[in-house]
Amino acid sequence: MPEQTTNDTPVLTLAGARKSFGAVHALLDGRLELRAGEVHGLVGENGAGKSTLVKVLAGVHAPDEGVLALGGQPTVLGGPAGARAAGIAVIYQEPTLFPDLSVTENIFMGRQPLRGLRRIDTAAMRRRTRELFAQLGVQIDPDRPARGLSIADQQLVEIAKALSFDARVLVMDEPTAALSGVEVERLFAVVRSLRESGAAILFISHRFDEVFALCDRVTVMRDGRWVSTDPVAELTVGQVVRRMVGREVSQLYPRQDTQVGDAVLRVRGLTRAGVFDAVSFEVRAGEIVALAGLVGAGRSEVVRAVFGVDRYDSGEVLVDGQRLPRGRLAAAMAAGVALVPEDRRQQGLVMELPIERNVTLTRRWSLSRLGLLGPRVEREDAHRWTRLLQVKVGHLSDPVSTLSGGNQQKVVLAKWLSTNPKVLIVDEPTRGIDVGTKAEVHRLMSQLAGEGVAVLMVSSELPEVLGMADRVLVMHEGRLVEEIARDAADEESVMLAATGQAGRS
Amino acid sequence: MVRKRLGTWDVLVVAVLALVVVASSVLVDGFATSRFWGFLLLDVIPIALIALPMTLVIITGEIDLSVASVLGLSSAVMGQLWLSGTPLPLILPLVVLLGVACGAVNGLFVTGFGLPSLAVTIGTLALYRGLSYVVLGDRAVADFPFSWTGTFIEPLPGTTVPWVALVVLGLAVVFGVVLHATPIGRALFAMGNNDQAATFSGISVAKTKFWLFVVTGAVASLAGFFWTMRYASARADNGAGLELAVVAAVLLGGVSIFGGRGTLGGVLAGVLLLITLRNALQLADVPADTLTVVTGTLLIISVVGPNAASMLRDRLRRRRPA
Amino acid sequence: MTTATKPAQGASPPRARGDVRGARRLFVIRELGIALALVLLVAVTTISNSRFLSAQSRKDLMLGATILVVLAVGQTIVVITRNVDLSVGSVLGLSAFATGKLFLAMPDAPIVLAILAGVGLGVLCGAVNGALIAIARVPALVVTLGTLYVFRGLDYSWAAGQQINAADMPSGFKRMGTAVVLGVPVLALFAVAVLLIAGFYLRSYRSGREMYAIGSDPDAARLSGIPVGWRVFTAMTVSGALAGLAGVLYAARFGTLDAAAGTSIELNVVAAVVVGGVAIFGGSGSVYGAALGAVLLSTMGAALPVLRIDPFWQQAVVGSLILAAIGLDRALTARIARRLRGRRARGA
Amino acid sequence: MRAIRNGVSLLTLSALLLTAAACASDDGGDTPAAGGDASAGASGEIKEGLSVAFLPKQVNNPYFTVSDNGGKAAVEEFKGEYKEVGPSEASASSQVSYLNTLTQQGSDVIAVSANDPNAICGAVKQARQGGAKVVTFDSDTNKDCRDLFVNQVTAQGIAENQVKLISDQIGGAGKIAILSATANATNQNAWIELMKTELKKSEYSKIELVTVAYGNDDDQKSFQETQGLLSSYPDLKGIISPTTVGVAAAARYLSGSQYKGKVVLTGLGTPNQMREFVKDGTVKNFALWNPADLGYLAAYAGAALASGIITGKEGEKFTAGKLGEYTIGPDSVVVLGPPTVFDASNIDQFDF
Repeated sequence: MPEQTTNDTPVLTLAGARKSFGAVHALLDGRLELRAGEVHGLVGENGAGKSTLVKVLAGVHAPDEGVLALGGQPTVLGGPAGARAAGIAVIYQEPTLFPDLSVTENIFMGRQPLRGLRRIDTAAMRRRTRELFAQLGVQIDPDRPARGLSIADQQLVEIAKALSFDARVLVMDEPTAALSGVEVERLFAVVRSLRESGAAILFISHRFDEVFALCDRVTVMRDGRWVSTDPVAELTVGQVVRRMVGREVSQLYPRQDTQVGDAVLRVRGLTRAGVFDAVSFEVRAGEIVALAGLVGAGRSEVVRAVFGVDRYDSGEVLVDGQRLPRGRLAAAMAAGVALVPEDRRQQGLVMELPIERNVTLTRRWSLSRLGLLGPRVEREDAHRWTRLLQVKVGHLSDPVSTLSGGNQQKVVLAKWLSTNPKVLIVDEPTRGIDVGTKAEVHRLMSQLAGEGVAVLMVSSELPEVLGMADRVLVMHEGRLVEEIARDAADEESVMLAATGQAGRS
Repeated sequence: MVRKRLGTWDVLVVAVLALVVVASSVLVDGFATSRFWGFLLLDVIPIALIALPMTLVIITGEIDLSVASVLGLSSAVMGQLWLSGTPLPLILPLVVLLGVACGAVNGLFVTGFGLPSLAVTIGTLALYRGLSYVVLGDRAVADFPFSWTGTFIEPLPGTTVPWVALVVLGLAVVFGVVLHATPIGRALFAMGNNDQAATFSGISVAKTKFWLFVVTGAVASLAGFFWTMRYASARADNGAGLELAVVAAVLLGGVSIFGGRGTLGGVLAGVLLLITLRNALQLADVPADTLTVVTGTLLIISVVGPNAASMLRDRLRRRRPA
Repeated sequence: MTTATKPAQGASPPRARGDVRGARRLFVIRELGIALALVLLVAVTTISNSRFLSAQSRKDLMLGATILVVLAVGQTIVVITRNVDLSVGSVLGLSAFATGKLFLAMPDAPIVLAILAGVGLGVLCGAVNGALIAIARVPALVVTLGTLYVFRGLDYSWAAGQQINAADMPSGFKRMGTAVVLGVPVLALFAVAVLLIAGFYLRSYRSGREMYAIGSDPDAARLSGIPVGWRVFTAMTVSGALAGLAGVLYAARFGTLDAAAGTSIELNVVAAVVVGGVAIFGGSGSVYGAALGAVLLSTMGAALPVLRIDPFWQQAVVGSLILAAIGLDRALTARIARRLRGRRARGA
Repeated sequence: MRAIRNGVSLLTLSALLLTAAACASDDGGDTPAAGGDASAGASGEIKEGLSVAFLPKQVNNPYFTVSDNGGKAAVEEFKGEYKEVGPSEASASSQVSYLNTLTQQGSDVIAVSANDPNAICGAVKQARQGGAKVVTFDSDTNKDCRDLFVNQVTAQGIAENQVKLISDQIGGAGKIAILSATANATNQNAWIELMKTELKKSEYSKIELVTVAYGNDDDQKSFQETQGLLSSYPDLKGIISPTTVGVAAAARYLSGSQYKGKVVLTGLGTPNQMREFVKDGTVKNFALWNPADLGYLAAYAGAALASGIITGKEGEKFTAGKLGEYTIGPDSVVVLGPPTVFDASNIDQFDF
């Protein structure tokens, strides 16, 4: 236990942190000051550098420049083990547990209590796990494998891990993203009691209500740089949003009015056991429909099923009145459906392949002549589309991984827009890209809708949902619970529906 | 740009091959003769043949270790069919069908049940070799007519180049075109780098991989037919251990064991390098033990080399101010 | 943070512990399954020929399994870390021949020295593998495929056609190959000791548990500060050491040595490990399962001639066993995952 | 870029292949066999400087190491150049590769022990076309491929010898088994067939051959097969193992088991491998030709062919150094002589 710190002695400070990956500058000026007994909020748009900053604190990345000080002493962590030894615990967005090992082992990996002959004291380990879980007020069997735990339970295991080595600093990277209301409350109770015991907690979240409810101070980041740090009492949501975005929100969502045509995409009673249940909706030509809800509500799963990536148990998907065969992606593509997936790096692009190959990957057959596909055809086609979407590229033969996040997303869009789709499904279209590109992507979507394309957009960013959509469909725990027209949609109505409280208030 | 090209592994392999050829011509007696190359090409044929589909399989991030066992099983079944009086023109399609079946079993286990191809094909490596012993036991069937067996080692008129080598070269061109200049090839590279992204781009990953295993099985059985004809002897142990040579040659040719990277030209150069070096050393009376060590070392270099090269390149790039 | 944290409100609903137990039981069933298959095999063979379980034959069965068990234990440690060691057969050959050479040079050398020399040679070979994998970041499959050639080639050129005969070995050493303590051959005791030590280590030591963690999720292992490279290096070295030990045991058992000892035994070793329920992509499985797999395979090898089944079937059966084992593991994992997940959709 | 690179690779390859094809006309390095055209039948001297290559089934096999060394001794006597090459695994395909190499090197004499009677035939013929004289030893190819076969012993001689040895020890009655090498080993099968014929004779009528097991000339496999034989046939009286690997493995198994001294073992083995078991009473006697003499004779036979002293016809005679004069039998076969029987009384006189 460190000496009873006053609120003026920072437990951890980071100044002038800088980190680049090749041409990508993930962090240009990271600053942070954490005090004992405070919950410190960190907000910023995706791509603002929060995750990189977290990894610097976790010892995963060594900063190219900048100083990290613990209790006033400049420190070099030298790896994850060093960070842990320094009393820093990190809970990632996606918890990093070992699926094959028991919960107890996950908590104590590398630090198991020992008995004679340096043996692991299994009984003590299990006892301590029970104590930790009791402290946290959760009931998880210490002997069960981590495989199959819900995200919420995995996070609790991670917190138990942090407790087990008396962490002075606890970093939580979007811990509530996938939690239900009850789970969020439970987590907050745990966080507050940790604060009372003198820990410094860095809390990263996209939900302003949570940040304002829980945090003592808030740091805002934008484009890899520190913007401000203020006590929460002196801030309003509007101020924070403006600092994050760096400009007025309305500019970001250039929505033009369009002629809405007939329903192009119809989804009826789509069900997949345990994932989503009886989802029905339609999207008309020239319309942008947003699919909102919390992470884990089943939105991405629904659009993946519509596109034919995943199978579904019952229900049907119709495009222009024609029923799509279940789980046949090629048929969906042939019918004019396109999906810009959620995870750009894993699903949207083949990172190691050249830009030109990525752009033309969806049309390799239509571009081929007599079954042959020459590099010149690809190059010319890729050139046309990257210019059309204003992708900033050096050489088209460079791997797509050399591009910045925003330009990568444009390549994904090019890849799918080039198929000339009737139905464009975009899943988190602006996640992790810079503000300028974000506006471009939005303009592009508006333009497409204007040309009569039916656009279905999955988004977790409320301003984006409210700014872009003609209609908002809200999902909660696998069900479509609410459809809100543009005029009636505001933050409150969407959030209430998304947290399953629509109709109750 | 130029440096980038020179730094590529497959170009390097071609260069090393050229170096070996030149050096051996000067240093090794009997190397620069047409007869040496005739013999060499006969040795190259089965390995090159199997290496063609193997390249595609490894590029998609899978592996097929059962190829040599399929070769052996094909040979054993040929022998049994011949004993039972089946004419050779009928045996050939039957044997290819057998290879298709073997490949389909591999493909089914890998794509249908989602099992790792390494484990599956280690299993079928034992299974197919075991079955070939069950079929033919320890016997050898050797009374194939000379009109057939002689034909398969026949050189092109006026040369010592066996005509079968030209067939293999033709097949290599076909495989090379498929891999590097068709939509299918694009799909193979995409799924080898990231099969999820490939799926999201409308590529049927499982189906493609299944058929790739089938093709590999069929080609391995063709190699089995050639092997049996060349040595005029159908035996259950034919080609035992050949899978190691094929994998070694493919990796030596610059194909990444993790998938997604490689060229067919590089692989052909890898096969030629491996066999040329082996035969040249043999001609120079280097003992078999040393040849074994050389093969193993080449294999290790073929994976350590590109890795070290890329590490070095990364370091250089980092040192240069961005 | 030593102060007690207050219990938070909103406790999660009570868990159905039965499900978890069931999941664990399925894994135990996996090892029991092999044991059952083994019992069945022995029973059928004994019914067909009662001498299969005579004292002599029991001894032979144990001796027959010894070397495979030792190698399978080493291989298990490697496979658990999501790697593989295909060079074990060559290391065994090298070490067996070295043992013979040692006794030729020093007929009075104590047995302990021979064992140390064999293990030391194995450690050296394993360290070469480990260094290439951990430092050069090259896949174990390819590296050990390469060293399979290299070590065997070195063995051949060292032996140069020489054969070491039983007559050249000191009688004390040969006695170790046939001696029996309480009905159990001394060599088999080595295997049992290796098995128990490895099982104990993997279960009760931090570094042992970290091997599982590495195989379960290498990236997560790195994030949680486990020295992944060092552990993998250690695993490869241990596998090499055990292959070296197996070489010495081989020399003691067979007496006649040439450079070809242990050729292509690696296939049987990998088969034993996979049949024994060790996941080929790491993270789960136990040395006990792998040892059972090894005993099953070697007993089958001995039973087939007794059952007068054409020995040509043996390899085909091994292949089918591998396929059946990985298929079964897949089905079991899927079933457990369904069980554990089943609750989440309903609850929470 | 990639396309260009592929183009470069393919071009280079094509160039290499073309080089190979173009070389067709200038067949350099193809030295005519010294004395290959010498008139046949002349009972002259063996030429000096003949290049003699031994190609065993497998290098690193102790048996072949001994016989090849016998060949080496002979080659040194007639002042030729000796070399031994061969694969480290006993496969026909690698032997073909080595035969090809020897053909290119212009060897005068190739002494080969065939892994497969047919598979290497083509390569042997090519070697002969290239001017080499090819002598097979230990294991023959088809008789129309090679010039001469140096047989260690007649199959009949082996069969009679082995059956007699076992019969004497088991008292002429009881069950016996054979532990052979591989089932397609030509010589093994010939001997086993003749042993079966021999056993039909009236004096052996009480002996029953129950089975033939195959140890694949692999020590461990032979060991296990012996174990299997004794478990399967509780009343087995004796085992014949006409292969050096098999008999040593079987002896080692017996010496460490309860069957020692109860089950009789004989076969073909080398004195060095069997010495221990003869001395501890596991084995009373066994037989073998002298492998060194076999290599020695093969070398002389090859040299005689290359020097034009013989052509391989039945009835021709030649002198093989210290072994004396040999006459070629039917099918161009030369027989080394009757096998030697080793027992406790004479075993220490031999070292191989």
